[in-house]
Amino acid sequence: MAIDLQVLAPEAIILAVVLLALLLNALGGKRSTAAMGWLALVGVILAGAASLYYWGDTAPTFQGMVGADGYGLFANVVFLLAAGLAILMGLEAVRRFDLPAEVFVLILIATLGMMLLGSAINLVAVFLALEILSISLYVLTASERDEWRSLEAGMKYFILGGFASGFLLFGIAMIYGATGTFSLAAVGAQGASLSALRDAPLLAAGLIFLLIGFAFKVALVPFQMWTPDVYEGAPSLVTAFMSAGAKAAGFVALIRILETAFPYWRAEWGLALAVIAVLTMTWGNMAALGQRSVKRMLAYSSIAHAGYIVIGVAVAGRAGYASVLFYLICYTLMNVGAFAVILAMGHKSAPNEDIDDYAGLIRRKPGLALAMGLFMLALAGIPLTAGFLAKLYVFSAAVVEGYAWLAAVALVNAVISAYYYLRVAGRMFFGEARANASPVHVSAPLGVALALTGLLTVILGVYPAPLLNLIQAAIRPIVGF
Amino acid sequence: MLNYPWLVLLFPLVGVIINAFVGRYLGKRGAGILASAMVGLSFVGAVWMFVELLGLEDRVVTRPLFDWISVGDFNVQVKLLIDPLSSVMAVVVSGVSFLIHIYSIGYMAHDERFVRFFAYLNLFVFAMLTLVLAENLLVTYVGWEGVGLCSYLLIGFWFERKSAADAGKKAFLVNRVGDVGFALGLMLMFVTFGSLSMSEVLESTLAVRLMPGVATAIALLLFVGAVGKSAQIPLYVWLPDAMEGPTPVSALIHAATMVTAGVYMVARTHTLFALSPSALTWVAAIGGVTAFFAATIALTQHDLKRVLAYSTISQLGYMFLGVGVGAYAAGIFHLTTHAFFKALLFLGAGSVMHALAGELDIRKMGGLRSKIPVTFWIFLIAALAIAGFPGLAGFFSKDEILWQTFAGGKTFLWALALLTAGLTAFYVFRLVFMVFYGESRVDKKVAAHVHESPRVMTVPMAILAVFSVIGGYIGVPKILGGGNWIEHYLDGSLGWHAPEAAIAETAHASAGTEWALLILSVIVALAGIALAYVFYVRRTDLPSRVAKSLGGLYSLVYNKYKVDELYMAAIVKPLRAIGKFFADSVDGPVVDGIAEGIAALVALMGRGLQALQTGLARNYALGILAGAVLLLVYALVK
Amino acid sequence: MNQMGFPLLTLVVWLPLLGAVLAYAFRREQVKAVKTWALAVTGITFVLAVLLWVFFAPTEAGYQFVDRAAWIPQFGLEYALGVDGISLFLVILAALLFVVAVLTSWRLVPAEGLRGYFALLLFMETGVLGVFTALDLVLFYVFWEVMLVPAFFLIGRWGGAKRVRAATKFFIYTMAGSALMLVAILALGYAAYSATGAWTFNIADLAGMRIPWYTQLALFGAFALAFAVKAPLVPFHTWLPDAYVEAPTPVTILLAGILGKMGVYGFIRFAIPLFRDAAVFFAPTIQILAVVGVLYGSLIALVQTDLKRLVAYSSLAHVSLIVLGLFAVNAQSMSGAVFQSVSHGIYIAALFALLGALEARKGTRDIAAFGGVWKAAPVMGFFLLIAVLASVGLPGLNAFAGEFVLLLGVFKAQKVFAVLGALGMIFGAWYMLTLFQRVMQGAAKPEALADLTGLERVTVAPLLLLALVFGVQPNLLYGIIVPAVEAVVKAVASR
Amino acid sequence: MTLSSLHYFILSAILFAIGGIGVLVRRNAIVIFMCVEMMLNAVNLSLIAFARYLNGVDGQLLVLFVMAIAAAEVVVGLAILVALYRKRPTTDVDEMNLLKG
Amino acid sequence: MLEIILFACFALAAIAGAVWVILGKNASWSALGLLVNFCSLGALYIMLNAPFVALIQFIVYAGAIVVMFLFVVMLLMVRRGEGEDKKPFQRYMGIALAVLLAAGLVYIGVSVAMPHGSLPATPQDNARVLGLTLFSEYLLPLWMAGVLLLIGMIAVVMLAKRKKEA
Repeated sequence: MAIDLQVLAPEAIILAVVLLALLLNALGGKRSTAAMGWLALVGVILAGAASLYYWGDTAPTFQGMVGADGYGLFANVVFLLAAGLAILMGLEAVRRFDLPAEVFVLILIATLGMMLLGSAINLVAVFLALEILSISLYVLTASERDEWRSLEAGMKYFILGGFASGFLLFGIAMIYGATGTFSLAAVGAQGASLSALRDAPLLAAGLIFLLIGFAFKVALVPFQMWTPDVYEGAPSLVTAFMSAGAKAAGFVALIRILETAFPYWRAEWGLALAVIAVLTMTWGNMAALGQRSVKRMLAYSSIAHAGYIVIGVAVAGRAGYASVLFYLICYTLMNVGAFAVILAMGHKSAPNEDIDDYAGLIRRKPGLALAMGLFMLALAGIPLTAGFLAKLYVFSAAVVEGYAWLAAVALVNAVISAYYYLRVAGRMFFGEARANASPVHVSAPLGVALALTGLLTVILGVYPAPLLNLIQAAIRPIVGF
Repeated sequence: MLNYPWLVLLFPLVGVIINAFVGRYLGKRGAGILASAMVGLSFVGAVWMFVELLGLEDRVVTRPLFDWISVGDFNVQVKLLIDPLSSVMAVVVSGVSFLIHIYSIGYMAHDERFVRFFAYLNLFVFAMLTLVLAENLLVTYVGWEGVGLCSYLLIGFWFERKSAADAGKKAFLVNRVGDVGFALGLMLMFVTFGSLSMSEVLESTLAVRLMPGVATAIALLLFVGAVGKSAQIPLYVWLPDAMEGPTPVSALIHAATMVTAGVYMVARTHTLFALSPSALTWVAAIGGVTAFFAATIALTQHDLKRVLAYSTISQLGYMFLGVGVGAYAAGIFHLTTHAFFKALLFLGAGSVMHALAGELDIRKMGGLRSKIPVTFWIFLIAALAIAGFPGLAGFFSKDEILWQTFAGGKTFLWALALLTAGLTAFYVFRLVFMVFYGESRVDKKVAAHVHESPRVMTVPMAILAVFSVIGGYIGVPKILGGGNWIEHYLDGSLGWHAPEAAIAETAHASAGTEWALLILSVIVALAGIALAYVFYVRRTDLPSRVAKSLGGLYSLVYNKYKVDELYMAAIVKPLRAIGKFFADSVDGPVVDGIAEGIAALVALMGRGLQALQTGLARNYALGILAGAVLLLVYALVK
Repeated sequence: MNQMGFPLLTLVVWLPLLGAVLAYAFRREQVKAVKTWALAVTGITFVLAVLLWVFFAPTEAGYQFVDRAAWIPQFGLEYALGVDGISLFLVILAALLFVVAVLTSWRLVPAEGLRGYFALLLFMETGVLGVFTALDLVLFYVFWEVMLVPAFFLIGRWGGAKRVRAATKFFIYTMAGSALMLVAILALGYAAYSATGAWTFNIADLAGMRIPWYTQLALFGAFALAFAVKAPLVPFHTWLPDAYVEAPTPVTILLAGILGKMGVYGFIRFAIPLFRDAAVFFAPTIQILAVVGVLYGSLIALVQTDLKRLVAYSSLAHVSLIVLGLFAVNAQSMSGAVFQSVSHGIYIAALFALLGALEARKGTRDIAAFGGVWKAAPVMGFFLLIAVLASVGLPGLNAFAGEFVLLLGVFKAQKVFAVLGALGMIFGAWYMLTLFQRVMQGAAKPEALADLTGLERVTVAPLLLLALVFGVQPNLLYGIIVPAVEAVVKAVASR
Repeated sequence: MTLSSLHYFILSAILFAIGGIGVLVRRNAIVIFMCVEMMLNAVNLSLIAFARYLNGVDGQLLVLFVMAIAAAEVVVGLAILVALYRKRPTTDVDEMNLLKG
Repeated sequence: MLEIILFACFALAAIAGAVWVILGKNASWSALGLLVNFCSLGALYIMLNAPFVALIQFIVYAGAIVVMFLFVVMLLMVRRGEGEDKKPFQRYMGIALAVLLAAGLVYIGVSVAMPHGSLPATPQDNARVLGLTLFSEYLLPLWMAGVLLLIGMIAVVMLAKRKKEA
């Protein structure tokens, strides 16, 4: 069996940078932090370039474990976007929040896990990639190691993540037991004649347990309960990264697994996911209504968005999957942008996450307030932002595939969500700043990140046609030409 | 002039514009003269048209001005119609207006909003002439509401006084009720005939046989408008209050011109009314009953102008009685004479007020005959005219109506009208005697300054007095040797469709009967005057004794049958209460409550979900386990 | 390309947004310059909008000045703008009212945040103009929703005491109303896709489509809800008093003058022609709501003690009447409704501008605080009088030409509704004259209020003049409105 | 009766459930870690049984990887625990409930 | 038959060990239960012709991991029991759901034809076959496992090191 390392070029670049950075850290000590950040950023850019470079019509695979098809490579870009933004934001923030330099390394490793997860075509690789991603996220969550809440969040994430991994692994085991293989394609071929779930209960149970693992990762009800606590406790930098990247990786892999290994049960998992979608967005939105902490509110909002995105998976089909990819990009931009603002507001031991800390921000930091306003509107799905077209695409997919009711429920949810997003915007623009409000510093890299996300949020909201072309090409390996 | 009839409209409009925008630069005299001149020009034009029309064979002239509204099959053209009816009206309106304008220069001389007053008056003339000359009923409606507006503005001219502002609003609203009826009538008319043009409707009514119900409905809806504008039962309540306005306004708008618009409108659309005998009966009945009803109230009031106001309502009732029995010409005849003598009465009252520093209570007058002799004589002439003293204007016109009513077989209404004639003579001479005869009951302070009005006021009055005397001779009935010229002239407008019944009755009634009735009405009038003399000059203690002996009935009449109170309690207050109820108990708590309730419910559910978020990892794990079990069950059953 | 060979309409729609962006080219301190800039932008936009009228071919049916370009071809979304007889005057009215709003803002808005204020105002103008010109349903929805954003910020930042609550309520309520509309739009596009194999949201393509009965009912319901909230119709109106009252006067002018018309426009442009069977089926229901709105709004207006609240409820009644006319579906009722939409926009703007001037002088909206103002401020009294008279439908002013024709059309179709609607004319006179009396008439309060300033006169006078001109020459509008409306009526009749 | 993968699977399911119960009812973080490990081990049993009765070796390989993962996981978990313990000397996960609501 | 008896013994031992873990009064007791559980499973692996995996099980799990647990228990000196559980609902619901889950899985197990191939496995080759497959087909997962261990390392370094300032 020939070893085609080219297939893993982006991953290899990341790994190389990881090792370099570790070396740098070992040699340079504390002073090397910034250098590590820049190095990581370079690595991310290189890996992105490599992903695009290898994007072609051929889809070579590595030992039947990962496949470098357009789908995976496109997904790489999404993950790298999240990682790159997070690193950019981190360049200065690690100092302000006194985060260890290893954060950059761990972000890279997590990204590596995401990339492998997005490309994995074998359940063993899926499991390992997921664990790489998960474990590095546990550590990242706990990385503000002199803050109790960061550690608490890490601990909770760890326990529940382990619990959920158990299910995922059991699911893989059952699939293996039912089919004798870990290869997604082989599972798909074996089950091709199946119709109802109860025709092959073992395989079905395997699918279900597998779903639980992914539902946990992307925060779907009722596997989402860790999300608010972990997102709130984790350093904002990390939250931004994992809310966007990990969610994207989970969805990308989920689509590939469902579509490659279980296409014959599309209606069955579709219905289950549709119900889950309704529960998820409703839960997320309703619970977000009462939040005072902007960060925690965004955590709930990320649950709600997972609910919207999963609609695209549930309705399946070309439009459904394409809409998920588009949504993930848009969500990455607007969500990371929003967390960038939260990051800018905070200080060591003064996170300034309460909504009242944002009061009158327009007078203190107009640019920051405008950016946050934009992200809030985008998250609420207001037109001329990426958030609107993302929703539009998902909902139109739902309508096309006969799930109009789902779109209707989702839109009612979008209205609920508008309330809490607007509340933040309202407080920033209409409120009076506290007398003792701590100063806000927007560092240059953070500013770049904000400008980038903001601009892209608007551009994608106005003229997404080129990106949509890319996406439609990217899903071809999954749904056929 | 017939080729440029719009000039008649233009002059007052120019007056409005000039006075509204640059009037304050003209000074009082200038503004007054300008306004009067404009109306004077208008009057000249009207007379000119009238004369020209006389010389024509076909006395119906229409002059289109411009297309107003065209929507699908609904086309309204602004077009002027000059025919005998409108030409007479135009002359009367512009003529009386002209005189009153001049009178106002004196009367309003000391008012700070002098210019505005004349702008309003000009606007009124414009609107009234529009109403009169319009060929299309929707344009009539424009004038109709326009005069209503001016009435509103002029009643509330002294808007600092709450009573004046209230009265203006009341006038507008009560008229609005009628106007909506009018508007609905127009809509039904359009749906029925496909047009609102007089000439087209006229043709249709002559050609088409309608379902009687439709004709009745249209006629009654239009009549609702007339009832509002012409202050008939049940919509008369605004007119007495309208006396809050300056007296020239009362004279012009609330006596001579605007309030007669209803009569004019019924006459204008008489072909339609003629299609529905039941509608006509309603008109006659309401007219007759109103005439009597208002006259009874006039007997008891102490406010000089209010007595005159009720008198106006009563006289308008006569006019409706006339048109209601199909005697359209008689109605218009009475309208004309009434314009003269009622305007004169009001101007006289104004002159009295002028002399007494605005005093209106006749109990605080008396003995003014010598102090303001010109006013006295003029007032007396007007009183005689309205009372139906033989030879004066009111005598001929009122008698024509009485006769036609009798001839039309409406004996009960005739009797009522005859009785009313007596009451009229009584209450009008009650005024004459209480104001000008007997002891002076005038306040000492005021008495010192009593003076005759300036010439600018007395001359117009004198002119009107002349017309009050001779105005009747345009309609002297045949039995008195006259040709009843006006009836023949108006035939050009009103002769289209005289109800067969009325014509038949008239033909059958003998000249003897007519004479008898004539004499009877003269006797009644004279008896009324005599009784008033007894009550208010000879035995001044009688009125209070009679009042006491009548007890409750008197106080009921004195309180105007408490109709205002009734409307207040039955309509205004309940509607406001409903509004209050809607505003306080429905809109906020219920309608908004449901919307807010949904929001609150969502928030509550959110708090419930937050409570599930306990912060304990093992609770969360339980959630995962529960989800796993549920999904597993799903896998087993699906 | 259109008859101009020049994307005039695109320019009209986007010029304000450009102006909004460029407003930040001024420095914070250049207060006067920013104001002038806003005035210039809205003014030019208005002039360009009037040019649309000048070059409009009244005899030609269908949309004119159409600008089309592919937007998101993957979804079949088009950038397509155009006007017809129905939308032309709404566009011009909108452009006019934004000029009025800028002028009204002149003194009202504090120097702080001025650029933001005018930028938002101009942004909103683009949204509003887009709503009236978009021919692609999704594009329409985009404008429809995006317009809420500047409105939200304008109310929330520059409004009265309870402004944040009012702004949020306005935003959420309207958004909730239109949420389902987006699903309906998508479903409609999909229906077209299933039928023809190509995605399209262009209303011209969608209008002729046959849609199954139950689908129609659902889709119409979704559209109607959005428009019923916006217009608003009872019982979806409760955001209105709060928003109208709390918003700063210029925004109230826009809310009442033009935003409500978006709901009306939505009915006649989308809900009725796209779902004709459903529209006919639902017409009685909506008409009953409208009639209830007329009477309910009037009765509530009767007992209000707050200047703006009173007029807000009057607006509810008036707009309900317009909707009543729309759903009688004949040439008169619908033309009257469109005409009345424009004329209501004119006089309600004047009314709110004057009430705003009163409020600014007295610092309160409580009617009881006023009285006898006419004495000290004759011009203000005169202006308010005309505005009030226009509002009560006095012939010769514009509302009459709309209301009478509208009611005539309703009368043709359902006499009872017309009679009930006409009752609104009585109530209308009642509460408006009560307002006028209690503010302008009666004994003057000790402190005399200043009369209108020159700027205020210049702001309001053109509106009143227009009210008069359109009252005397309504055919200026009807000549263009009627052919477009008749096309709709014919389409519904031929369903 | 001969053994088949069924018996091992049942045992595996039971052990998995017991491990799950442990996570749900115990509050000592270390014990919870142990229970998570037990769950993974339970699955391992299934994997090996399936591999045996499918006559394959993939299952065994996955088990090897799981062991590696478990080791890494435990290390990370214990590291977090130690760091937490430094802030507040407790291993009771119920006391880690600052973040909630 | 012997196989069955052995299976039963080890299965019971494994379950007993598992129950011991969750009933153990404190962490050190539980660690011993865990050891029993792990060893029983290792024994079962041998029965399943997976001696190499069994070996690793004994060395890595029973050896390294349990020792590490004990080490941390000692390090943190957690002697204290947990005391009464204040959340009975959590406990009973948890047990009920877990039982349901197990029951569902068992039901699934008995209702399908589970793999029962009887080909003689080749324990002699076990390690060789594993090794060959590991370094060919499973090369990437192997690398990934390496990355995982790297994470563990970084985590310990990062979390455990005391801050210089502190």
